Amino acid sequence: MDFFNTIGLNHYLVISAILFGLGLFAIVTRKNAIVVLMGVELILNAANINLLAFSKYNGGMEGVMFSLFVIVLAAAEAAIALAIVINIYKTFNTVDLSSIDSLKE
Amino acid sequence: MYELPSGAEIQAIITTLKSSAAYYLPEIYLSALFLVLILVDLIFRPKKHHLLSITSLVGLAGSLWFIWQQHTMAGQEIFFGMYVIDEFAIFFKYFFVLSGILTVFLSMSSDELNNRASGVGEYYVLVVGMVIGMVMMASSTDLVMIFVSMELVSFSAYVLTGYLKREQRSTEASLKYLVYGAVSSGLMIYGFSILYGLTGETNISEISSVLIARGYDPVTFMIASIMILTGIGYKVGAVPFHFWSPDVYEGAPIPVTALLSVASKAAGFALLIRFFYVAVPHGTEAVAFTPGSEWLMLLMILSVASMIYGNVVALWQKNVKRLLAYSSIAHAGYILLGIIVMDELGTQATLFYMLSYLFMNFGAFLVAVIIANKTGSENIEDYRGLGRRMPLTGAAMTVFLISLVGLPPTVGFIGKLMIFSALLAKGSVFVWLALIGILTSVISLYYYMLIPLNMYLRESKQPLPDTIKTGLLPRLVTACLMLLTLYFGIFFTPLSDLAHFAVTLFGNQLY
Amino acid sequence: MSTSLNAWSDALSELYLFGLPLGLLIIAAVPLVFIAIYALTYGVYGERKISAFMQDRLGPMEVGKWGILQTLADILKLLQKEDIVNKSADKFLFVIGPGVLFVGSFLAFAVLPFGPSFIGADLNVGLFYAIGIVALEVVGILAAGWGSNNKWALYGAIRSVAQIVSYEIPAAIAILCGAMMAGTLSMQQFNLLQQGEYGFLHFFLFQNPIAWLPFIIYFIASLAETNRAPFDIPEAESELVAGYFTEYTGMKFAVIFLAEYASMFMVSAIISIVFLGGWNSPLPNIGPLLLNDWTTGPVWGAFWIVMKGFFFIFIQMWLRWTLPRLRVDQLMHLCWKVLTPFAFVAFVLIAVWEIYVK
Amino acid sequence: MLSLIVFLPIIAGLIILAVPSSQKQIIRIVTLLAALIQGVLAVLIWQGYDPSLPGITAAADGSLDGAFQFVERLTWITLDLGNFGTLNIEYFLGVDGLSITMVILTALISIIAVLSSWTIQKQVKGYFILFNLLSTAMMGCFVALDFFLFYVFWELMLLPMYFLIGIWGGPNREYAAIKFFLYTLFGSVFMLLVMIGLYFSVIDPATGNHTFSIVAMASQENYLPGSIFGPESVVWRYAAFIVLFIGFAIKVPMFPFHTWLPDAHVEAPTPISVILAGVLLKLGTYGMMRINFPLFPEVFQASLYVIAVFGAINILYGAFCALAQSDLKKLVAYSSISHMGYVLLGLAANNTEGMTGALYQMFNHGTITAMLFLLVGVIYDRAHTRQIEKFGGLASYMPVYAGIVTVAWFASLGLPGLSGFISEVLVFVGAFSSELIRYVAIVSALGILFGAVYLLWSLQRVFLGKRRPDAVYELHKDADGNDQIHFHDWKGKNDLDGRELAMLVPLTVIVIFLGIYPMPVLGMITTSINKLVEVLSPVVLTALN
Amino acid sequence: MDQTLSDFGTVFVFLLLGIIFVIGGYLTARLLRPSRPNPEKLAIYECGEEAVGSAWIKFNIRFYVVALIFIIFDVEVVFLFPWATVFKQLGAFALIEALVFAGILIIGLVYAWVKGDLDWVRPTPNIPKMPVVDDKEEGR
Repeated sequence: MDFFNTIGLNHYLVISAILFGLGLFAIVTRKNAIVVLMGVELILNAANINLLAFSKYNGGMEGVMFSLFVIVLAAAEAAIALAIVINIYKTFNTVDLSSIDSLKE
Repeated sequence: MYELPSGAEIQAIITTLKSSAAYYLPEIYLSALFLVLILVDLIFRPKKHHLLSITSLVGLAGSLWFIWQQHTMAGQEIFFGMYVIDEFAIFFKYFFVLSGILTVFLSMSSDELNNRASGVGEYYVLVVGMVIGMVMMASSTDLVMIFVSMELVSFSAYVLTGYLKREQRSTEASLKYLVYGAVSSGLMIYGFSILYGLTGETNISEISSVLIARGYDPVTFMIASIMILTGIGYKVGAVPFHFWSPDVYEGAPIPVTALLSVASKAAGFALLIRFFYVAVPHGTEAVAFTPGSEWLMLLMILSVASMIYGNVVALWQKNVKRLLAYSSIAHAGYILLGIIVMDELGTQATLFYMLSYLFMNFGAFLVAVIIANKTGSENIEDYRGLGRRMPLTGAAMTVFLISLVGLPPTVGFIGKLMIFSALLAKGSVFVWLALIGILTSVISLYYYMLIPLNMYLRESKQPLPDTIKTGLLPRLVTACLMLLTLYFGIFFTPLSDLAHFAVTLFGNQLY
Repeated sequence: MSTSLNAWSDALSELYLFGLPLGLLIIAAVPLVFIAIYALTYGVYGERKISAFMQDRLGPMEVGKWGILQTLADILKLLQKEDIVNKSADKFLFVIGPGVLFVGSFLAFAVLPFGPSFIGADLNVGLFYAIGIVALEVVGILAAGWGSNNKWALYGAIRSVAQIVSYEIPAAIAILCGAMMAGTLSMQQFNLLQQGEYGFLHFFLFQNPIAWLPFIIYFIASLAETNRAPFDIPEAESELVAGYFTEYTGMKFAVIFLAEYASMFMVSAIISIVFLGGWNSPLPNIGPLLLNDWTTGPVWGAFWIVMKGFFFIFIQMWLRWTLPRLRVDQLMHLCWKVLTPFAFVAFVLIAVWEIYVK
Repeated sequence: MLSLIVFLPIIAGLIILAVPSSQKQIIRIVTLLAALIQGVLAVLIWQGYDPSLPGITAAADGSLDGAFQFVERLTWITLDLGNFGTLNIEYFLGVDGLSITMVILTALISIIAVLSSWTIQKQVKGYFILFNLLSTAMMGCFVALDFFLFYVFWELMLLPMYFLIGIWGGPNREYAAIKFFLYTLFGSVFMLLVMIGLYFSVIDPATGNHTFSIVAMASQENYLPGSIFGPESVVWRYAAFIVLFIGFAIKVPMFPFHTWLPDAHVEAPTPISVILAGVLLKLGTYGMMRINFPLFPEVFQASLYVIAVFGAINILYGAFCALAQSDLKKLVAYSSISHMGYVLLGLAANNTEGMTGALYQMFNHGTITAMLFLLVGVIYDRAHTRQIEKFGGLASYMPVYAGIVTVAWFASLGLPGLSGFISEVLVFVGAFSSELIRYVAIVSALGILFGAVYLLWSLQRVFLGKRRPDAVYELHKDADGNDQIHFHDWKGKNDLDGRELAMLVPLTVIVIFLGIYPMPVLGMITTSINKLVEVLSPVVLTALN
Repeated sequence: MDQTLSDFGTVFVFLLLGIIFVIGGYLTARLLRPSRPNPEKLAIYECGEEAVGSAWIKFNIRFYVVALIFIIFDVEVVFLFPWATVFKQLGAFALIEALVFAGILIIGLVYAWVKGDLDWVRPTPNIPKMPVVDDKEEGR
C-alpha cells in the first residue's frame, strides 16, 4: 500500500531526472538526427514532470500551465524537425548527423 | 484539486485581460501583419516578391508607430505580470523592427532568394514571425512567456535557415540549427523547471524575491543557472554554445544570417539582461560568494572564451559569412562584457553596442549580398579586385569592417569605447577583462582587413569588367548604412541617449 | 455530486484485500468482461449475421442453433492456432503491437460511465482523456505494421495512422463542441447535465439546433478512426491483404480484433454520452406516464448506454455493406476539406449560440 | 583657423569625390590647392603665434587664455551616463610651442608630398581621397587638445595609410601594410584603455565634470584621489605610463618595436614615405611630450634612464642596420630610426636643452628625411631600382641632383651649418648636462660617427667614382663629347625636372637656413619647453623626498 | 492518509489489468497451441509471392505532411478544451479571443489548402498509349 499512497515529490523528481539522463544520453551518444530529437523530447517531458510535480507540491497552477505550453511547443518543434529531417533525407539520403558535414568546421 | 475561480474573480481576470490588450497593441499589430502576409501570399500568389516585401516593409514600418505610442505607457505590467512595457523593452522593439526592415531590404536585394523557383511566399511571413518573437522576448517577465517567445523565434529561424531547400548547405544548416537549438531549449526548460521548483513562481521578479527571502541551495541553483544559460547562450551565440553558428551562418541565406547574427543575438541579450538583473539575486559588487556571483563568474567565462575563441578562429576563415559568424561570436563576448559590469553604464554600453552592431553588421551582410549576387560566391578569394570596380560597395564594406574592428570614426569604436568605459568605471576590478577585449580586437583587425585586402590590394585572377553595376536599392541602402555608421561614430549622442533612456526596467532605473 | 452517485462503486473501490485494491480490480474487470462478451456476441457473431441479412444470405449456421456457437468455435480455433512470428519481423514490436492496441482502447473504458453509479474513474478531464488515450492505438498499429516487416502490413499501418490522425482533427473539434455545450469534461457530468424528465429532449443533440453538425461530423470521423467502412482502406483486403495485421495469427490476432471492437464501442459510447445523454433514458415523462422515472436507475443506465452504443455499432455495420470504399485522395479530401472546415463552422456557431442565444 | 587647417583636406577630398575619376589633373590640382591653402594658413598661424605663451597646461588661474592659442573649444558630445554624470567630449583645438612647429612641418610636408604624388597614375581619385584623409588626420593629431579627439585622429591615420601603402606600394606591399596596421593598432588600443581610465580619474576644475581634456589631465592636482589613476595608485599609473609609452614608441619607432618601419618605407610609394618619415614618426614623440610625460611626470622621472638607453639603442642600432643595407631606401629608413633615437635621448635628458633639441630634431628630421626619401624616389623613378651597387658616378652626370643629395646627406649626418647639426648639438648638450644619462650620451655619440660612415659611404658608392659595370644606366656621348646618362624606360629629363626642383629646393633652403639661423623655430618653442620641463620636474622633488 | 486511490490510480489499475489480460491471453494460447515452424511458414506473406526487397519502401511524402499538419492542429485544439469548459462564464471577451485563436488556426488550414499540401495525389488512370513513332514522346 505504501507504494501507492506515499508517492511524494521525490518520486517524481527521480523519474524526471532519469528521463532527463536518458534524453541527454541519447543526445550525446546517438548520431541519428531523429533519435537525438527524441532525446530532446525526453528532456522536455522530464521538465514537464518536474513542473507538474512542483506545481502539485508547491501549490499554484503555474507549473500546469507551463507544462501545457511546453507540450505544445514540443509538438510544434517536432513538426518543424520532421519537416527539416525529411528535407535532409531528400538531400543527403541519410539522417546520420555525423555524415552530414558538407559545411566545413 | 484545483478550484475554478469564482465569478467575481473571473470578471477581474477578464478586466485585466482587456486592459492588458490595449498595452499589447504592437504585438497584436505585428501578428495581424503576419496573418495579412499569409493572406496576401495566398490570395495574390505573387510571382515576384515585390508585393510581399513591400507589404512587410510598410507593415513593419507601421508597427513603429504603435511602439512609439508605448512610450506613454512605460512601466506597465500586463497580463498578470507576465509581460511588461518599459523603456528597455521599447528600445528593443524598435531594434527588432528595424532589423526586420533591414532584413527585408537585404532580402529584396538578394538573388539567391529571389531566384528561388517556388517563390518566397513564407519567407517574409517568417521574418515577421521572428520579429514578433523577438519583440516578445524583450518584454517577457515570466518563464512561460520567455520560453514561448524564444521558441517562436527559434522555429521561424529554423525554417528561414533552411529556406533554400534545394541547396545542400542551407538544409544542413537548418538541421544543425535545429538540433542544437532543440537541445539547448530543452536544457533551458529543464533549468526553468528546477527554478520553478526552488521558488514556486514563474514570474522572474517573484522568483528573485522568493530566492532572497527563502534562500536557496547554491548547487541546485547553479545547475539550473547553467541550464538556463545554455538556452540563452545558444541564442546569443557565445562560446561554448556557439557550435551551431558558423555552419548555420554559412548555410543560411545571407539576409537570414544577418538577422540571426544581429537581431536574434540581441534578443538573447535582452533576455539575458532582464533575466540576469531581475531574476537572479545579486549584490552590486562582483564579490565572490555574494548571491548571484556564480552567474557573474559564468558570464565572465563565457565572455572571455567568446572573445578569444571567436577572434582567433576567425583568422583562418575563407568564407565571408563564416568569418562574420566567428566575428559575431567574438562580438557576443564584447557585449557580455557590458552585461558583466551590472550597472547602468554597463547596460547602456551594451545597448549602444548592439545598436552599433545593427548598423555595421547589417551593412557588412548587405555588401556580402551584393557581391554574392554579382560573383555568386562568398569566398574572400573571390572578392579580389572588386573594390575598384564597385567603389561604393567597397568603400562601404571597408567602413563596416573598420567599425567592426572598433576604430574611429565609426560607431563601432564608440560601442567599444562605452563598453570599456563601463568596465573601467568600476575601478580596477575589471581591467583584465578590458585588456582581453582590447587585445582580441587587435587580432580581429587582421581577419577583418583580409576583406579590404582582397578587394583592393589584390587583383582577381579572372578578368572582370571595369565597373560592376549594382541595383539602385542595394546601393541606396548601403550608402545609408555607411553614412549612419560614420555619422553615429562622430555624433553618437542621439544613439547613446536612446540607449541611456532605455536603461529602465519595470519603470525603475536600474540600481 | 458525483461522489454520492458513485457510492456503490466507491464502496467497491475501497475494498482492499491483502493490501491490494481488489475492489478496483473488480471494477476494472467489469468493462473487460463486457468487452469480451460484446465482442464475441454482438461484435463477431452479430456482424456476421447482420451483414448476412443485408446481403440476403444466412451467415454462420453450422455451429449450434443459427450458428450461435460459431464465435465460441472461433475462439477455440484462435487459441490453439499456431502463433507464427515471421523470421524477418522485429520480434519485440511484433509482440507488443497488439498489446498496446488493446491496452489503449481498454484504458478508455476507465472513464466510461456505465451508469449513474458505475464509472471506473470519474476524471475531471474524462472526455479529453478518452480521446487522448484512444490515440495510443496509433502507436500499436504502427508497432504492429512495422514489426511485421511486411510491405502490406507497413503500408496498411501507415495508411491507418494517417487516416486516424487526420480524422482526429474534426473529431476533436466536434467533441470540443460538445464540451462547450456541457461546460465540463467529466464524462459523468455530461450525463448528469442531460438528465431530465423530458428524456431525449434534454439531450444535447436536441438542446441545440447546431449540435447536429458536430454530431454528424463526429460520427463520420469516428468511422474513420476505427477504420470502419467506408474508410477501411488501411485494411482494404483487395489491395493490402489485411493491412497492418496481415502477419498476425492466433491469440495476437484475437487481441487485435478485441481492440478493434472495443474502440468501436468506445467511439459509439462517446457519441452517445456527448450528444445523446449517455445512460439517461430517452423516454420522456408524459403526464402520468412517468416513463423517464421508470427507466432510470443503475441497471437501466447500463442498459441505455449499451443500447445506444450498440445502435451506433449497428449503423456502422450497416454502412459497411451500403457504402463503397473511399480512395485515399477522397478520404483526405473529405477529412481536410469538408469535415474540418465544417467542424470549425460548428465550433463558431455553437460558441455564438451558447453565449448569445441560450 | 585651426579647424580650417585640419578639415581643408577633407573638403578637398569631398570635392574630389564628385569629380569623375578620368579627370586626373583636376583631382591633383584640387589636392594641391588644399595643401597650399593649408600652407598659407600655417604661415598665418605662425605669424599670429605669440611665442611668450607657454601652453602645456592651463594657466595658473585655470584659464586657457594664457596658455594656448588659436583655441577652439566646443562641446562636441554630451552623454548622460546616469550615476556617472555626463560624459563630455569636447571639440578642443589649440596650439602651443610643442605643436606649432609640427603644424608648420605638416603643412610643408603635405605640399611636398602632393607634388611628389604627381607621378601616381594608378587609381588617382582613390589615392588623393585617401591622401587628403591622411592629411586631415595628421594635422588633427597635432592640434587636438582633447584626448578623445586626439585618439580619433590618431586612429584615423591608420586606414588611409594602410591603403596608401597597400595599393600603391611596392611588390611586398600587402605584408608591409598589414604589419604597419597591426603594429600601430596594437600600440594605440591600449591607449584607449588608458584614455578611459584617465577620463574617470580627472576632473576639469572649471566644470567639476570628468573630462578628456589633455590640458586638464596635465595638471596633477586635477586627479581624483582614489580613482584608478589617482595620485596614490602607483601601480596603475606605472602601467598606464608604460602602455602609453609603448603605444607612442611604436610610432616613433623605438627599438624593439621598429620592425614595421623598414618594411613600410621600402614598400610605400615615395610621397607616402615622405609623409611617414616627415610627419608620422613625429607623432610618436609628440605624443610622448604632449600626453605621456606630462600626465605621469613622476613615472617619467623614474624611467629617464630607461628611455635614454632605448634612445641610445635606437641611435646605434639604426646606424648599424643602415650600414648593412644595400637598398638605398632601406638605408634612409634605418637612418630615420637612428635619428629618432636622438629625439628620445633629448627627451630623456629632461632639461630645457635636451627637450628643445628633441623638438628641434623632430622638425629637422621631418624636413631632412623628407628630402632623403624624395631623392631616393627621384633615382628610383629613373632607374627602377634602389640597390646601391647598381649605381656609381652619378655626380658627373646629374650634377644638380648630386648637389642637393649632398646637402641632404650632410644635413642628415649633422654637418655644422645645416639644421641637423644644431638639433643634435642641443640634444647632446642636454644629455651631457644630465647627471643621470651622461654615460648613455657618451655611448650614443658613437652614433654620429656611424652615421657619418654609412652616409658618406653610400654617397661615395652612388655618386662618386665611375659608372659600375652592372649599373642600371648607359652612357652616351652627346654632341659636345660629354657623357650623357641614359636610363631604360625613362623619357623625362635625366637630371631633376621642374617639379622635383620645386619640391627639393624649398626644403634645401629651409635646411640651410635653419642650420644657420635656428631662431625662428627655437624662438617659438622655448617657452613651452621651459613650461614642460617645469611640469615634469617638481614632482621629482616630491618623489625624491 | 486514506486508503483510496486517486482517479488516476484507478486508471493505473485499468492499465495493469489490460496488460495482465493481454499477457494472460498470450500465455494461455502458448499452452494450447502447437508450434511447428518451417521456412515457408516463417516467410512474409505477400499474396503468395516471394517477398521482393525490404519492407522499407518510400512512402508518399504526403503521409509526413499529414502528420505535420495533424500535430499542429491537434495541439491547438488541446488549448481550446480548457477554454471550452469555462467559456460561458468568461463571456464575450474570451469568446473573441478564442475565435481569433481559431481564426489563426483556420488561416493555417487555408494556407495548407491553397499551397496544395492537402491534395493527395489522385490516381491517374494508366491508359496504355498506342506505339506511335514520336521521338519527343518517348524522350519523356
